[in-house]
Amino acid sequence: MATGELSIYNLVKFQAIPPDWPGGFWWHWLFFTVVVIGFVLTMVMGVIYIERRGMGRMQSRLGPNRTGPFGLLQPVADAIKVLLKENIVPVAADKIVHWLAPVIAFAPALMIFAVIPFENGALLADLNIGILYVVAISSVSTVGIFMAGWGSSNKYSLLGAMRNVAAVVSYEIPLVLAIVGVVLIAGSLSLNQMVVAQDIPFILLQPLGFLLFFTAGCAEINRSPFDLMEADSEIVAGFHTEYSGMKFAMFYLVEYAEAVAISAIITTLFLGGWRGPLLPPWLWFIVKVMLVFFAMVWTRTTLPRIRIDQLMAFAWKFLLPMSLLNLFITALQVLADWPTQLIWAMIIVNFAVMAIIILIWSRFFFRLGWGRIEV
Amino acid sequence: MVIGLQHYLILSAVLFSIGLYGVLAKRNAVIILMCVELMLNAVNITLVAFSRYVVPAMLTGQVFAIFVIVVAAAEVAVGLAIIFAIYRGLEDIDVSKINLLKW
Amino acid sequence: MAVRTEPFVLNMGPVHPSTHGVFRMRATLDGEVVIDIEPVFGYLHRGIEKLAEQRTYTGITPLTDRLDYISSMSNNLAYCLAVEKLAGIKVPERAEYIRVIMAELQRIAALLIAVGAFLNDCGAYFTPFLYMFRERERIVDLFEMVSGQRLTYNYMRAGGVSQDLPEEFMPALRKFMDMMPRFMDEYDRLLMQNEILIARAKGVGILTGEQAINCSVSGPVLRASGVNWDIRKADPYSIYDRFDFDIPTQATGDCYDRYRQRVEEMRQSLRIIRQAMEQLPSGPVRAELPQLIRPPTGEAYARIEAPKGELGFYLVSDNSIAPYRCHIRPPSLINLTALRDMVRGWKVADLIIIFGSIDITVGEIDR
Amino acid sequence: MEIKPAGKYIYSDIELDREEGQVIEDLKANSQEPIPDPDRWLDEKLEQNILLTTVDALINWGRRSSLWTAICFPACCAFEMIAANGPRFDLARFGMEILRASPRQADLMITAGTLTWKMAPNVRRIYNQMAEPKWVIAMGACAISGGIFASAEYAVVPGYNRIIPVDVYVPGCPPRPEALIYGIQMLQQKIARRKNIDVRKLLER
Amino acid sequence: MLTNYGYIGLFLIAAVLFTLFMVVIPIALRFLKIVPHNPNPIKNSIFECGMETIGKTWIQFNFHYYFYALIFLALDVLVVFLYPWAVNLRALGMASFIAILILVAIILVGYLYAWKKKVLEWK
Amino acid sequence: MALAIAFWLLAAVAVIAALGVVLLRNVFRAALSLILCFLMVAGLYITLSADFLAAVQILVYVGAISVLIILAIMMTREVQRGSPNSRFQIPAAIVAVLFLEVLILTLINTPWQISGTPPTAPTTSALANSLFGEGGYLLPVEIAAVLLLSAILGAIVLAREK
Amino acid sequence: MKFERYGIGIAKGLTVTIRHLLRHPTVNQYPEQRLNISRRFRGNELVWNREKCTGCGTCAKTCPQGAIEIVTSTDMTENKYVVDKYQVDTGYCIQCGLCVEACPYEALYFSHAYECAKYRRGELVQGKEDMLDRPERKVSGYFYPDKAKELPEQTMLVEKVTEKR
Ligand code: SF4
Ligand code: SF4
Ligand code: SF4
Repeated sequence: MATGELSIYNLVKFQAIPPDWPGGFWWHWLFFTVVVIGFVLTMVMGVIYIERRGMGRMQSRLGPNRTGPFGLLQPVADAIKVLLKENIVPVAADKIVHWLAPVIAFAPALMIFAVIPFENGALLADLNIGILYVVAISSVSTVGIFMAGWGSSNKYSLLGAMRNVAAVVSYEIPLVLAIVGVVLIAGSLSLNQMVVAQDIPFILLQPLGFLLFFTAGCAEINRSPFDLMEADSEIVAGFHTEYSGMKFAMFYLVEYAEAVAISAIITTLFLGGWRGPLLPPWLWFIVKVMLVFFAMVWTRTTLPRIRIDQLMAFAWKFLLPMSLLNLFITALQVLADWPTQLIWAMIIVNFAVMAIIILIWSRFFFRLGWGRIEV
Repeated sequence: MVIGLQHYLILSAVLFSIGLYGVLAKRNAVIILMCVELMLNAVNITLVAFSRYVVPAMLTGQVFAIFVIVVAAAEVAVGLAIIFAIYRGLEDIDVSKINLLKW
Repeated sequence: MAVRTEPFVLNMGPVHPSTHGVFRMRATLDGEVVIDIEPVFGYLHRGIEKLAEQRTYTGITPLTDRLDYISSMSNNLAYCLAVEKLAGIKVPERAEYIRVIMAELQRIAALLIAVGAFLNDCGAYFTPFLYMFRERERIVDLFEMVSGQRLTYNYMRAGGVSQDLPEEFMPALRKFMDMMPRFMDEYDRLLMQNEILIARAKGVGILTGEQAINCSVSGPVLRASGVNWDIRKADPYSIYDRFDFDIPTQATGDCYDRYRQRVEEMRQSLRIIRQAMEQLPSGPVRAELPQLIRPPTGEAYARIEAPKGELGFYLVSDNSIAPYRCHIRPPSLINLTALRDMVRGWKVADLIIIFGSIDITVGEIDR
Repeated sequence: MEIKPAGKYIYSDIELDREEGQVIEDLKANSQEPIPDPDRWLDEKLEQNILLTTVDALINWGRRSSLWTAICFPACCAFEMIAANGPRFDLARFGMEILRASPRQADLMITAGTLTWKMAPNVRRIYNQMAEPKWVIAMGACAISGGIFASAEYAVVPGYNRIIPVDVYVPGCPPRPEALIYGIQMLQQKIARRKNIDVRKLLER
Repeated sequence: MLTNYGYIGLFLIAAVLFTLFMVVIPIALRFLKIVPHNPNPIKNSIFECGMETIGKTWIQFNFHYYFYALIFLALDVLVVFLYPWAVNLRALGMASFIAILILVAIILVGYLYAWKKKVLEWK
Repeated sequence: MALAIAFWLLAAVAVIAALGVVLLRNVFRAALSLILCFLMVAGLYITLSADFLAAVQILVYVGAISVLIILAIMMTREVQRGSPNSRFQIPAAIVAVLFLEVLILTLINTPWQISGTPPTAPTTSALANSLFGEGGYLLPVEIAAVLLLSAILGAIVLAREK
Repeated sequence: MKFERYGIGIAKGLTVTIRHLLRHPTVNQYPEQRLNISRRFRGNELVWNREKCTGCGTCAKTCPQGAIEIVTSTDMTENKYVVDKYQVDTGYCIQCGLCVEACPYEALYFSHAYECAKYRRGELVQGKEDMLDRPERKVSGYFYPDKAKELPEQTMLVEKVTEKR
């Protein structure tokens, strides 16, 4: 391909647009941009509703039920209110950084959804480095959050931001290594390809990988029990202590958008994405995402928060060795070319291996809970 | 306008020179480290551009770029460690004050 | 630690979600590590001791309600005991039993709050706190039935209690007694063996028995450090010598032990209530007293085992209708003296849970 | 690790305390009179065109359906406040379960408890730092008039309305959770009648 | 392939514009007097539990994160090698598996050294 | 055409960001500027059909190296204006400009052998082949690992308190 | 401490919360459903019986707050006190109940109401007319057991057995 002739029109012709979508490049782009942004916003609202209602019920309360039917409009009311709140920028703050932080934190969260398939082939861009792209782009969010903590010039914020950096630094590796297991089986980095390859959900073939990914994912986006960076009872509101109005709402949105993103990735990688009987694929996808998110709500309601040094120790001394072991065991299995008829045996073997590894590792190598420093 | 190899090379040269200026003119050791990263990036652009335009089928440039990234990572790690070592002694990271090796 | 960094001063409080009211800690941190901490209080100094000097002996009871506001009944009891000692009043039998039932119910309610707040400080997003609040609500219902208020009961009077129990009370109490052990089991299932909680709380903030005695700490905090000291046994007041109950103690005195200690004490309280319910006699509930009590000149100190520790009232009378001096020994304040030793060298997160495990009420500290 | 004795880093306590005392004395001297209640809206008539009224209604609906509470729980009333949040009365039904530790994100301050002069500058500061629009509910006798402690004048502020404007007064010591919820509903009615878009003022500019 | 990146690039621009738009709406509404804006010195000062901040806010921080970040960096670079290998494992065969095993083992020596020297413990 | 637009856009932002790194006085903003520059370079890789490398660029540079640098910024006393120039500012500028001129002259005057073949499409597996496959760069890979290892060890030894 | 319980404790906790999800919540939806409050409820207002009151002023004397303000004058014709002013500041009263207990002529009760929030501080002061014992005002049974009998029985949370296992 010679360089110069690459006009947009040629671009369109050069590679066919996914077959299901008539129209052109622009139509495809426009359609999916609107769909993705709409999907994220509605999902976030739905997810906030689920969290507040579900958590309420688990705490033997009701949760919001007055605004609209069953309280369904509660997120809308929150949105309106928060949109119309005053915007405060502290004088001492680094103003540009303070303003840009929500943008830089939110845009990557939105970008993740560009490669997640809602149906077979129905996605904005089927990159062939899909999952790597997700991992890479999500690390940009950290920068946004650190900017927020730094730019506010507040000690609590800075503490929260530092904790966030610490958490991301520790949990990125187990997260990425857990993905490698799936990549090994699927033999592709494209998310669509991965779903296509899942004749049985990978959670059965990769139980350990799933556990690792779920834990590390929760930690990476600071869901409980790893929600140290905005630990209410310790450092007020963490990195967004100084944020008000719409900019605060953006962080709120980021938090939930990332939660949805992690749920969507788990769905895609481990739960068979849009695949499922009876229901239309996109509905399956949404249902699975909601289920995964519900699991997060469930743990959040139940578990206490862990301490920063334990957070780090858990990542470095438990998750990391686990994920490496998982990686090599999976690689061996792939190399051994397990016959497809015996897949059920492989499932059993994998679960057994998981149980044994966790047992042994936690029995002999892993300790938690030191802490005091002589002052 | 057709974008060719030379465009990339010139861009890379510009970035490299900016990095060079930073390394020479700055006093803060962290900034100097950042400028070194900038220079390494500029080199990477060159490598990838060569790979794309000169030997598109072989990807040697890209492989090389990966190694450069590895080197860059090692460089940052050790560089920062040195900065901390200096900081521990001097409580500052101003390179113009580091004259321990001068008698 | 490679490089010495600057310690910095951080205000925790007065308006902070987990300082249990308006308590302020000026903490010096190095990164996440607490180097030093200086409690600053007085943000809720309401002059209770001073106000007491201007009020009649009956009029002070509402003030005591607001001392440790999550255990008003115990405060009432301690105060009434002091007045009775001062004036030599004999309390009717039935009133004694009612008082014991109330005081023990109040202990359960207060310990529920203490445990719930502690778990909340550990970061269990409100769930245990709300569950325990639900059970406290059941107790509060009972209190409301007898006294007509939900928080500041003002129920006990010198020489008895203000009114007899309504007849609906006993069946309701019996139902509650049947229910409560099951709920306690449920809480134990919820978090008692939770790995994260154990990792967070075990070995954290150890207060040895010796240290505890030196700081004159009392109540569950003391007993969690392995010291068997309970005023109900050591210096029985009211009619506690008639009941059969144990004083549980723990071994190490860390945060987890303090949590376990409180749970155990709730179970013992249930035992006491059950015995008191069986033995409850009938008869008058209030001694015949003049409207305004004028105790003879003298002084008296009465102490009880309140949910948080030893609560004492020291009254001096000059034979007028108001005390000459009223001094209160609040357990929270004295227990707090151990805080600085316990938190130095731990992380910010530990600071919060150690503080939570001491279980203070600011109303009592500042008075 | 070796850490130098703490005294070196803590700023001189006595100085700090003296400064704080000065602030408190100033505040005390300046707030002897209660701030008038913001009740002018009670007599005002609503006269606006239909479109804007609808917009107003929407905005007010949003604002009153999600009142997030700032944390300001000095004393006993706090427990009734928590009880209202708890499983029996559940303020969450009104979308209010979110307690915001940072005043920047809160709309409503429920002043549950006694205010002492030492605390007063902090409360005023927190109120000031809340983002507008913001409201205050004075809960309990102490918050209204100093209540049982009003005669300890040296320590207790006789009512929050010396320090910050109060929108709704809920009497009681402490008020029942229902009474608090009733007060919150009164506040919601107040918000519902708020005028957000003043056409005349816009045109004048 | 480039089409897809065209989508991504345009989507990036759209996403950034969208977020910027969201952040800027309140400022636009401020001129309609719907969003209040009454700054004052106290409101614009820093929140620290209702007290004035003591000392400066951009503190120099405890430095323990560095070691974690260091190992993180090394492993992140390792991941760079792992991904292409994982995609192509079936074609590459056993030899590459052993190569990767050695690669990981080498990096793990550093990791174990760090563990041994207790820099992975937060003190 | 699209590529041209993309290139000019990315290149312009990259150069501005790079200038920001050296010119901004606030160290933190300089670091942010550097991150922006890294991102733009990743974009440039994509225009060069090196998609895997672009992802790696973001992963390693934005995700890891910048985090390290941000941590290092905590060492700076006065972050707001912590990036002063040294005495050599003017000589440094002269050196840089001269160097740039020489480079550009060479670049323009060299006849590059440009091959017309289109770039390899999915770079990931091709890269895997050339890294781990037959006759690939297996040994350099292991050596790179050793380099990293020595970096870790060295850094720990240097930075750890004795 | 060794990490040797392999998450059994966590799993147990999770079952408790999920079981609560299926239970009926204990919420009382206040504006629609109302609890029957205690028969002895110390309401947020006082009710005063003009006929029974002799103007003796005991209530004002007993009140630890001094929240009751009473002004009387002598009516020579009927040889008794006339209460000119009887005023309680409900924003100042702490509902301690001492005045009700002290009134020798059973002229003072607590009301059974709690919805007393006001927009203005001034409206909280109850004058003579506001306090009158009108038939529509429910009177609390605090210290008046016979009055308590007429009131509905209190709703107790212990009656609500939702905790099926
Ligand atoms: S009004 Fe009563 S319950 Fe409320 S804070 Fe004051 S004294 Fe305590
Ligand atoms: S209830 Fe108590 S405070 Fe209120 S008027 Fe009666 S005696 Fe006074
Ligand atoms: S005590 Fe009773 S009779 Fe006497 S003035 Fe008061 S209300 Fe009237």
